[in-house]
Amino acid sequence: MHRFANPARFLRLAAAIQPWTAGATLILLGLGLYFGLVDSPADYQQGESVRIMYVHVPSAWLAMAAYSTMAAASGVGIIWKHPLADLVAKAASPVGAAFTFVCLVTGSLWGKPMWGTWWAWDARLTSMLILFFLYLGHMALLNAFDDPTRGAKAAGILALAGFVNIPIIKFSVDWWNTLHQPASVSRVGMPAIDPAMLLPLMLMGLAFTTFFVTILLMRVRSEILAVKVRAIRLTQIHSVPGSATGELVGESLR
Amino acid sequence: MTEGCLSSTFTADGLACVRGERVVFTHLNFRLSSGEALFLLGPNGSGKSSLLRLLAGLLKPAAGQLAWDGRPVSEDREGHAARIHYVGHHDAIKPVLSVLENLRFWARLHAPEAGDARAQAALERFGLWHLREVPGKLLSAGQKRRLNLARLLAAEAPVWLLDEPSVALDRASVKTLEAVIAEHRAHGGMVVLSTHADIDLPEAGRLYLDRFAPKPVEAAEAWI
Amino acid sequence: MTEGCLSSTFTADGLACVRGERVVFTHLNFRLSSGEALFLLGPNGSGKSSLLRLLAGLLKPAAGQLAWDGRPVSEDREGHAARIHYVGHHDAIKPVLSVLENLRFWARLHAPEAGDARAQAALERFGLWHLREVPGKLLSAGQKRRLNLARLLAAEAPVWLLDEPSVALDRASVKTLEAVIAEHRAHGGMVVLSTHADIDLPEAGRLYLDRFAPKPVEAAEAWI
Amino acid sequence: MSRLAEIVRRDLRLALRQGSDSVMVVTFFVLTVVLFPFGLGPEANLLERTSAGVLWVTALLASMLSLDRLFLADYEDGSLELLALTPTALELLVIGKVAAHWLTTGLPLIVAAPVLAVLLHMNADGFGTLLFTMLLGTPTLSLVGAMGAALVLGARRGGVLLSLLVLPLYIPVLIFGVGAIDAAVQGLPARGLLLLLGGMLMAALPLAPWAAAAALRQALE
Amino acid sequence: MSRLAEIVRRDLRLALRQGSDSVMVVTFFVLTVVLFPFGLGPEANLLERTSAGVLWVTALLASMLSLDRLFLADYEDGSLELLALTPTALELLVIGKVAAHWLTTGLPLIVAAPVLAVLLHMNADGFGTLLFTMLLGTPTLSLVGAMGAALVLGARRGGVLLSLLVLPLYIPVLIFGVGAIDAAVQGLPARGLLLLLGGMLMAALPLAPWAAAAALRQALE
Amino acid sequence: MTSLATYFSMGGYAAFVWPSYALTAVVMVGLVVVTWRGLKAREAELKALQDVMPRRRARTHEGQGQ
Ligand code: HEM
Ligand SMILES: Nc1ncnc2c1ncn2[C@@H]1O[C@H](COP(=O)(O)OP(=O)(O)OP(=O)(O)O)[C@@H](O)[C@H]1O
Ligand SMILES: Nc1ncnc2c1ncn2[C@@H]1O[C@H](COP(=O)(O)OP(=O)(O)OP(=O)(O)O)[C@@H](O)[C@H]1O
Ligand SMILES: [Mg+2]
Ligand SMILES: [Mg+2]
Repeated sequence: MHRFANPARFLRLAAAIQPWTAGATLILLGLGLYFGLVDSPADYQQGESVRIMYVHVPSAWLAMAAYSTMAAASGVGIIWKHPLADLVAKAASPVGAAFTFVCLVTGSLWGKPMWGTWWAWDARLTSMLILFFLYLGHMALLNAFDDPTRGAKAAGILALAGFVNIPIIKFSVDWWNTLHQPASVSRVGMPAIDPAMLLPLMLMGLAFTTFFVTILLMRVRSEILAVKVRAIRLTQIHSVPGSATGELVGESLR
Repeated sequence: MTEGCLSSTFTADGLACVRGERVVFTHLNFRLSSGEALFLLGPNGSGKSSLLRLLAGLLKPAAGQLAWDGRPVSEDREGHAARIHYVGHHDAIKPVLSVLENLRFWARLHAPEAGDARAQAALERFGLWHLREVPGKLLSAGQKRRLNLARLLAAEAPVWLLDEPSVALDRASVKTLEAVIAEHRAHGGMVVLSTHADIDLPEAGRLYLDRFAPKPVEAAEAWI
Repeated sequence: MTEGCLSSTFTADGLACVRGERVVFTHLNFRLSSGEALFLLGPNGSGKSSLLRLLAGLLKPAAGQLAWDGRPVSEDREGHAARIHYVGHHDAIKPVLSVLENLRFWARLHAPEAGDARAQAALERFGLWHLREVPGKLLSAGQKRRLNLARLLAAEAPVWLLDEPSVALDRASVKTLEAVIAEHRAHGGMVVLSTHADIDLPEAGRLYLDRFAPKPVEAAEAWI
Repeated sequence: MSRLAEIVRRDLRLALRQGSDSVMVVTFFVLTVVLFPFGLGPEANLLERTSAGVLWVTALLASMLSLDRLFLADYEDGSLELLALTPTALELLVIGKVAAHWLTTGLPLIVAAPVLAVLLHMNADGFGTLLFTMLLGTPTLSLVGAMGAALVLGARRGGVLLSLLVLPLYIPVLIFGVGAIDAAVQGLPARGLLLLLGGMLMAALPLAPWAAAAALRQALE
Repeated sequence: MSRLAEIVRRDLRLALRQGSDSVMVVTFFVLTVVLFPFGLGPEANLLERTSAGVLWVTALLASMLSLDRLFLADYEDGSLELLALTPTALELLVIGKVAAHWLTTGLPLIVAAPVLAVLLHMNADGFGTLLFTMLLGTPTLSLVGAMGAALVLGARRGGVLLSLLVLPLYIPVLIFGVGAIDAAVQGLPARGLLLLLGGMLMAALPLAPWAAAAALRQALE
Repeated sequence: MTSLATYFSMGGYAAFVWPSYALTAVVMVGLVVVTWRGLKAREAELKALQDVMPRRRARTHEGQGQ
């Protein structure tokens, strides 16, 4: 039906890109870990605990980037009815949820020595927790329907509506006086951070991004195959043995 | 089928319907003009109800196009909704509202100025006027169905889409329904209805839905 | 009506039914023996569904008595329930269970030892075996009704109470239903069914419910 | 416009005649609030400090529980598809239904709130702000909840799934609502927080009906 | 007996397949408990003092929320009348459904409770008693709630608001449950209160199914 | 040796730093494994299904083979 969706081309493209992103991930991760854990100074205030930053901040970025990807894909799915877009959204949400979880836990682990508490009900922390719940809601909604296409549409609407949370996470530290660090890397103008710490942070950020792309491609491939499997299953189920319309005639799937 | 001069046309061109990731029918065409009627026939599960929902605009076609007087229906969804009366498997009757309140609500939504006179006439036609103050929950199956059909007369709409309308009706009521449909057609209305029972509509077209079932290749590739 | 020798009898004596504070019918008698069938006929609202629910034990009669082999049914409600298969307007199909799971549950509740073979045979008989793994939600109206009817064959019960069983069935399925009922009667079963459509049951009795409508005086005094 | 009025009128009539919803919600609200003194013990001091939070959390839950059914009855009895087929935009229908819902549940909640505040020994300085936050907050709850209710139509286990979707989105209303009351009780200016609540209502007013209507269209497929 | 097992098995299967009610109820439980710090403010001291009350009130609500639909789906799709027509006593059916319900919701609640207790800074001395009260209390909630759910079905036909009877019946469970935990935290003996909870369960075990079955028969007329 | 020990002690923050990295590693590896397994399972399933289809065709429509 949606011939223009052309998953065959996507599958080919994905197969071609994937080794490169996977390789890049490994190299970047190696470099990032080296600079982060070995060849970077301890913070004059926070001491060695600052090294948590090299996993905490990239996972926070990725959590938000994955949600943005999901929302964008959902928008494309709703407006242009491109079925691949729904699959991208579906593939992105567990990955995003996983990294939101990592951000929450590493933040907690950092908070204990720095603020003296595992958790505080501060705006950024809270909005991040809400992001986690939004991911969970998205996944639950996706799987709450018997008809997967229906689940994809409902979850898409939720993803778009929940997008208002992203700017709140991003700017909560500026809007409200909070415990959490204000932006020091991603703020306008020069980053207010030591270059020796900036380098591993950037390397890890890139590594997480390529990792995300790799996993996303794999998951979308997997979802496409799942759709094919379901389509064949359905024709088998609904073909009445013996009736003219029901026989499983035809070419194998491309 | 005859064709009038000032009449409207309702056409389907290469319609395909996907439900639950499965192709139900493809390449379906028809053309309906004012005063005409179309029977949807076919065994259980062949897609009659699905086609009616498609024609109503509740489902979106996976391929193909519906047009009214040549203009695609998708361009003006509300305008299309205003043209349509749909009677499905569900009765949409609120148990705590009386028969008259139930009907009047729908009549006013379709035509805010629709008088109570019209609702009364519709109820009388379907033999429900004496039950007008009975709450919906006390109706028998056939009485509910008749109340649902009374919507057809309570406000005007050129296209009637009826999904097995004679279910639960006694014979006298089936006769009434046939007469009501005949009048509607005489006034230039169109009717599409699915049925397994015998309903007598003179000169109605017949569409056998099982003939549009997809070939398995198409079916297996529904999506891709 | 013919009467067997070793057969059971199901009798109603002076039954009256009150629904929503209104008398629907009074002074209704019938007698049904093994192998016999009874059509309930009458216009909408005459009390066919109410009578079937009464026979099933879901409603209690306002007056009169039901008896099985002469023993009042009210004395042994569970024993009576075990004798009965009831097919009403609702399909009782769980959307998330597959066709087979849906059927098997009812079969086992009626007869815990009922084998899967029986469920399979029932589904095959009603042309649903190939759909056995489809969730209930995705069935069309007629497929649901067929699944509901398959319960009749999945476990044994001497009395079948069918409320408009042919609704939504295509013609082939109506034929199957007729054959299934004939076999049931041949094995000594009883059938009571209401219908507005044509169902072909040889030598079935007919009960016109409108004849038992209360006279207006009685109706006015129903309650007091 | 007259169509909108017609929908509101019907929903009000249904709600009143079914006797249940609005009375149920207020009763739930009252009972749950009354549960807290049982749960927390009767110390006036503790109750006072928790009063704003308890009132708002309970209002949130009451609103959510009653929203669960907002579209469900119409969906199940086939009214929803007929509503979608009237010559009215589905967005308008959603607004009508939300309005009726708020009139039958939000409004009684607001009326009941000050009484319960007294019960919880809330500082009288907070009463005005309490009313104001509820007036601004409960419509937002109804709007956001309507979106959630539309999304879960046809899902397995709608009710609880709804809470998972909607509660996270309710949290900001809760935070600002309680914050404003606490500020007022402590004699601080609550204006900024009230403005934020108002802003959220303004944002939800166009967004939620749009999302709900889109979800309803999906549900009818 | 095998029929009872069959009913439990079906209801478990339905619950799990429908996107697992249990997960949802636990999510509701967690989310609502998480709401309280937003409402009450993050002070550890305040949270600790309110923790037992908050946990029990929330458990009550979670149980009520999920029970609401216990018979409704079966009633609306016609399964309930067929169940009443099987050669099984309706009381047995009720017991089967309550058992399945408790397994899918009460049990997960009990598992989640200690985790949330940590989040609310509850004193570790109270943990054992918390678990124990929940173990004794949640089945009572399920039983009483089942009665309420059955009454609601019948109530649609006239009698209004019978369901409100249920919440007052929940209150003793709440009081004794919280009381026992508070006693344990303060190092006082909680045994008497636990016995009272047990007694209530013993009373509900035969009474609630009987009442529920009677209400269901009414609903089917 | 001591230098390695001081390194791993992370200036006293070992109990916070290493779990952070460990969790991140576990999550990343877990994602890879789950995704990879899923992909392989679906590939296998699809292949199995497609193997069935042409055979059926060969039986019903001889001569129109692959
Ligand atoms: C559970 C607790 C925490 C959560 C949920 C959390 C969340 C976040 C998020 C979402 C970001 C990304 C912001 C952006 O890119 O704009 C971030 C960045 C950051 N976090 Fe945390 N955080 C937590 C605890 C901490 C702690 C305890 C510290 C250190 C004392 C910390 C230090 C930082 C730093 C330095 C950044 C980078 C800021 C920037 O350059 O933009 N975080 N955190
Ligand atoms: N639940 C109910 N409560 C009260 N009265 C009812 C109820 N259901 C039906 N009635 C009333 O009882 C009468 C008989 O209804 P019943 O459903 O038995 O009729 P029926 O013969 O089956 O009609 P149909 O052919 O339309 O199915 C009707 O007048 C109806 O208004
Ligand atoms: N909500 C749904 N989601 C997915 N698939 C569905 C849905 N409803 C029906 N189907 C499937 O679509 C096909 C067509 O169903 P439809 O209801 O249009 O058939 P029908 O011709 O009306 O049959 P009947 O005569 O039994 O009413 C059926 O195979 C059915 O399994
Ligand atoms: Mg149909
Ligand atoms: Mg009937």
